[in-house]
Amino acid sequence: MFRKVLIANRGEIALRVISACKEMGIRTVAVYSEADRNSLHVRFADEAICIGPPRSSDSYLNVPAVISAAEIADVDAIHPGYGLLSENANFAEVCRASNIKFIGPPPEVTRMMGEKSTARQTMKKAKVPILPGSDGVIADENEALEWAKEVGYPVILKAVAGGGGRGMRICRNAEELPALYNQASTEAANAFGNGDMYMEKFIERPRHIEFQVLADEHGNVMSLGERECSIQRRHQKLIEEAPSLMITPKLRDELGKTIKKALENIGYWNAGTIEFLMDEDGKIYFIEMNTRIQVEHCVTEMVTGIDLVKAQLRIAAGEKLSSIITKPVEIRGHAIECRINAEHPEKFTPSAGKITAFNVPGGNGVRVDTAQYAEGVVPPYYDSLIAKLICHGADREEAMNKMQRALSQFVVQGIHTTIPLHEKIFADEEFRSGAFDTKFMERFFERQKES
Amino acid sequence: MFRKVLIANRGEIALRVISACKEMGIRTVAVYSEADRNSLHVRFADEAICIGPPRSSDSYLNVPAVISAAEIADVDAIHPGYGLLSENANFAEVCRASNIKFIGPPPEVTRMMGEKSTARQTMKKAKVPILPGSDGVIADENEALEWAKEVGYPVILKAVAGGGGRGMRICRNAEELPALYNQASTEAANAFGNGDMYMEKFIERPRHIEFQVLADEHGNVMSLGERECSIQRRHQKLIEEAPSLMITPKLRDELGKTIKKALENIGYWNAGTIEFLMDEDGKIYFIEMNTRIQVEHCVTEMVTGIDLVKAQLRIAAGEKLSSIITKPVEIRGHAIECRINAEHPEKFTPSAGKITAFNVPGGNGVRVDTAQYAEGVVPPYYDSLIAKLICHGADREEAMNKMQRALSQFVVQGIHTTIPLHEKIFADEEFRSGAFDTKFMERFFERQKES
Amino acid sequence: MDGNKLDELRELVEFLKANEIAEFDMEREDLKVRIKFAGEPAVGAPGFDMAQLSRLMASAPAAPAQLAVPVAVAAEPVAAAAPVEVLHNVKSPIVGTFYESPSPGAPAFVKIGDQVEVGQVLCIVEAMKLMNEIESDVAGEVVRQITASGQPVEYGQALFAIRAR
Amino acid sequence: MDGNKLDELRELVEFLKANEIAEFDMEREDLKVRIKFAGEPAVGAPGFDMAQLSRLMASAPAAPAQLAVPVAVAAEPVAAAAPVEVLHNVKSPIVGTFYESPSPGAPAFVKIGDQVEVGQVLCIVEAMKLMNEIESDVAGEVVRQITASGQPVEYGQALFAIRAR
Repeated sequence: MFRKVLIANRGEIALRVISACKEMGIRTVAVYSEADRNSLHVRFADEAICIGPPRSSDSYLNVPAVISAAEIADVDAIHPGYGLLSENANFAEVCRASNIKFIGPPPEVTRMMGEKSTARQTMKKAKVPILPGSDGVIADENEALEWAKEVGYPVILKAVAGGGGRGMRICRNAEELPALYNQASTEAANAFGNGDMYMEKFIERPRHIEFQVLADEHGNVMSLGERECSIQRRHQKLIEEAPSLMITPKLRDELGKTIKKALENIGYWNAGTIEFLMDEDGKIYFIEMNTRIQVEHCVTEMVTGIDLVKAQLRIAAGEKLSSIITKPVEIRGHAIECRINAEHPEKFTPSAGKITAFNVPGGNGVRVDTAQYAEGVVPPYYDSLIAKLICHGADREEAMNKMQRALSQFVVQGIHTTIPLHEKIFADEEFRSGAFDTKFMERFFERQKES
Repeated sequence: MFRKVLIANRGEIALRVISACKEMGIRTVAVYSEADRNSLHVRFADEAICIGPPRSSDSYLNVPAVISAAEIADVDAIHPGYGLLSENANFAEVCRASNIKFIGPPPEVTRMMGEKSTARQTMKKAKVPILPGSDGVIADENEALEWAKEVGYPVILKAVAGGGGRGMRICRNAEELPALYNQASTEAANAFGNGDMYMEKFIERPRHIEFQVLADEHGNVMSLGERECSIQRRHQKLIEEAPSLMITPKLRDELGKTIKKALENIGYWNAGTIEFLMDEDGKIYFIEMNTRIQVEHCVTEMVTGIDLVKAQLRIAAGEKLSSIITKPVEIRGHAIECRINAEHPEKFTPSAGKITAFNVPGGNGVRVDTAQYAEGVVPPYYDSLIAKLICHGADREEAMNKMQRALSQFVVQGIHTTIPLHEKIFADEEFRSGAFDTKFMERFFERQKES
Repeated sequence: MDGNKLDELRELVEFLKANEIAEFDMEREDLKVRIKFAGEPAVGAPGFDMAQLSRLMASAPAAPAQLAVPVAVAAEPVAAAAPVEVLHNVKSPIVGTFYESPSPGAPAFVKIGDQVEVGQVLCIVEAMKLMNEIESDVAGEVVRQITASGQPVEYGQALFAIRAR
Repeated sequence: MDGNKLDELRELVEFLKANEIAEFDMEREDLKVRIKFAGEPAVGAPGFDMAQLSRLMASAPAAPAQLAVPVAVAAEPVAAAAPVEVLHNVKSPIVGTFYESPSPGAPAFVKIGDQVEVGQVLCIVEAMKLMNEIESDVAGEVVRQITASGQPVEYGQALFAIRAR
């Protein structure tokens, strides 16, 4: 096992990794920006090194600074957490060149899965169902019509260089397609200097479902079941749960086997997540792969009893999956996670500042992952996640009731948080029914406005 | 199910019960003394009623005040927590007379099990192994010699009215017995005005092992396995764990069946605990029964996944065990609890006062039950328990490592706590080996002095 | 500055902070102090104060009186403000239900404006089917009945305000 | 001001900072103090301060100097105390290993007492096998070398103290 690990991250995930290391007897080195001098990840690591000024680009994203810190602290390995450098293949390569173990997949695989069309092709080859669409760029409106015929309406046209909804059009039939294609392409050319378009099947009311995997460095892959992450606002996940009400044991098993084969083929290792969309008929389509631990990994931990971060460390140290997970994976009960963000609960404006009161809920089946505390400060430079509140119950009903209880006991003063928003969502009939999709929040806000 | 429940307790257990009620949709009424006005159990209950001045005898132990509060708040039931009125059969009778459901066993049974010799006889009849000893008071030294012969040396002579070690003598052979008998009896007569003695087999190095049971009001009893509570200081439990390393699945099963039969015979209901001593040969002897939820109930919850407080409420509402626990009870992993007391970690002097900083550990497998918070006050009137830190791991080793990590992240400033003591215990080789007994703390303090 | 003085100062500053005072000047023979706080005072100062406070206000009318004392001291040198009248509250010694009269329909034990003596019965608090007569612990004029008849009362809850004589 | 007084003053200043006080005047027979803090008060005042502080002391010798400034200001009006000298610290702009000389055995870039110019190389910080020359950002006399050669340094860590001219 590693002697000493540097955690190239901040906030709750840095503390999460530090805690896992401590429990395994591994020394920890925190790195921090000047804005995070009083953070708990700095306080609870064995060593801490300031690597730069507050801006991420000058500190947490500064590869030479992180590597230098790793060298002067003489660590064996770096855990990148999520976000920041976690899916930066160049960083993983520099680690390798510096003889420091990067705790994550090999950079070649990260790079491959980071390329959307390569990832699609790879998964298609391994018989993972992918979202039907054009294989790459569409030459003109005629090709668009042909693709649409093959994919089946409705389809969505997207700009290759796109983002933020620009250069994007939903087409419901062949008549309207040519005009929409040209509009979108022109819009994209104006906005991004690139009018290239591609096409995907459009799902009106998709659910977001993702599978957690672990893979060792000896070619063994294991699926740990799925998470449902359909409660999103502007593509930001707000609430995640495991298991999904839409995945039967049979489907879980089948998809697990398919995923296993696919990842064995590409030589994947460490933790990863395969993201799918599910259409209204319960059919599931691959959309992308995340080659890191995810924010919402905790719900999988709660229902499987497997510590994913410890598994990451053991895999990176060369252990085999068979020694890490010794019993068949079982899904027990139901877990839900709320992301508590330092944001105004209605306007969603970020709310940095000093926390004046902080009471964390506890008790049976309640888990809180946070690096915040009373008198702590939320700096304005980073993402707004200040805590994850995870509740585990015998079933979804109990988990939801537990969440309501825990939210009512979670006190944060001095800044705004999304706690009041979560309280409203957990009182919402559609949410409680479990029959929702990624458009849930839009309808929820409408209902809130009306009432 | 109940509409509204009054919680006749304070501190973490009051909040524990309030949380369970909230999760079940039951309204809650807190009662509090003037010293607890700013407590979290007051803040998080739906209603709160001040029932008296700080001293327990004038407030929490004041039966008319509690019953009046229950009447003006119009509750269906009262949960007594542990300590205070929880094993007061008179209180349970007043509840019954006032048409308020007491959440605990019937007063007749509480009274019976509260009488040590009756409890012994009851258990003996049901074939539960009991600690060999005299059946009641010993007439004179000759009878003492006869009993000792039957019980087998070493024996311990105890004053019927005794306590605090006075009127207590360990006898190792027949020669020394008569003199020791007379000394002890005289000492007891002087100290308590009553020289009556009884005798028990003396176990040099016993382990304290207890079994958690649940029983419904329809005659069904279920054992939920054991807890090991050998880490005690002056008969105060400090650390509890589940399962015990000394109980094999076979023994657990056998004892469970015996206990089940015994409690069915006496018409027990609700939650209860059967306490045993285990001798050096692994033989187990009944010592007493606690007819309430216990401080350390959480470790059983962590390894069985069963919510004991919710089960109490459902039993009291008339539900059958078969609808509360639908699957066979399984012991999963290992859980340990540390009692965090507001006491000096070496001198054990109580440390009341204002908490100036309070950071509770979180993360995977860590549970904290507390009603304290930053800026909270520990009043000098009540017991010193301010938090329970419970860690659950795949095995004892992981649970211990997790506890060390969690203790290092548990920050309490402004008062003294037992956190530093626990940190030392968890670094102690004898504790870690699991081969200890109730004399552990004495040896531990010796070692500490030497080092 | 001796330790005692520093303690006094600490108490003063904490008091000022708790009361969200921005600037403070004081002059005495032996001491002259001027304090100005940085920025805006903290939202909901320490802990759960606002919630706590509202609960306190609701359940124990005694609390504000306690707060009033230091404020009065501070205000003293400022001007000859109208003195805040301090009334005596008769509090319930037990939890129960408050009744102003011995039986339904009967006249109340006392009414506003009545002069009462120490030991005179003011009302009844029923607890566990027992009627407990509550006596005045002060002699004076009944100024206000704080609790309505038939209402539940908790321990220490104010029942009557009396102008002591 | 004797050491005792200085300690008292330090305590006072820390206390005022912790309470986020911006200005403080006090006058007594024997003492007249006026304190005004520059900028906003320290973030995260109470909380884990002591632990934090000891960590800061260990890892970043720059911190105490920063604290020294308000004390110096406060002392000024009191008496003709010896002025506390404020030196300029040259800090490391990167994480790495500090070397006082260009190669092992070679003489140091600068020694105590040297006069240096802006842009003059003071030392090397090695990061990722690259030798980064660290230049002085002030002209003056080298008073103290804060970090020993071969020691790791973090971002912002003080390397040399220079008396600016």
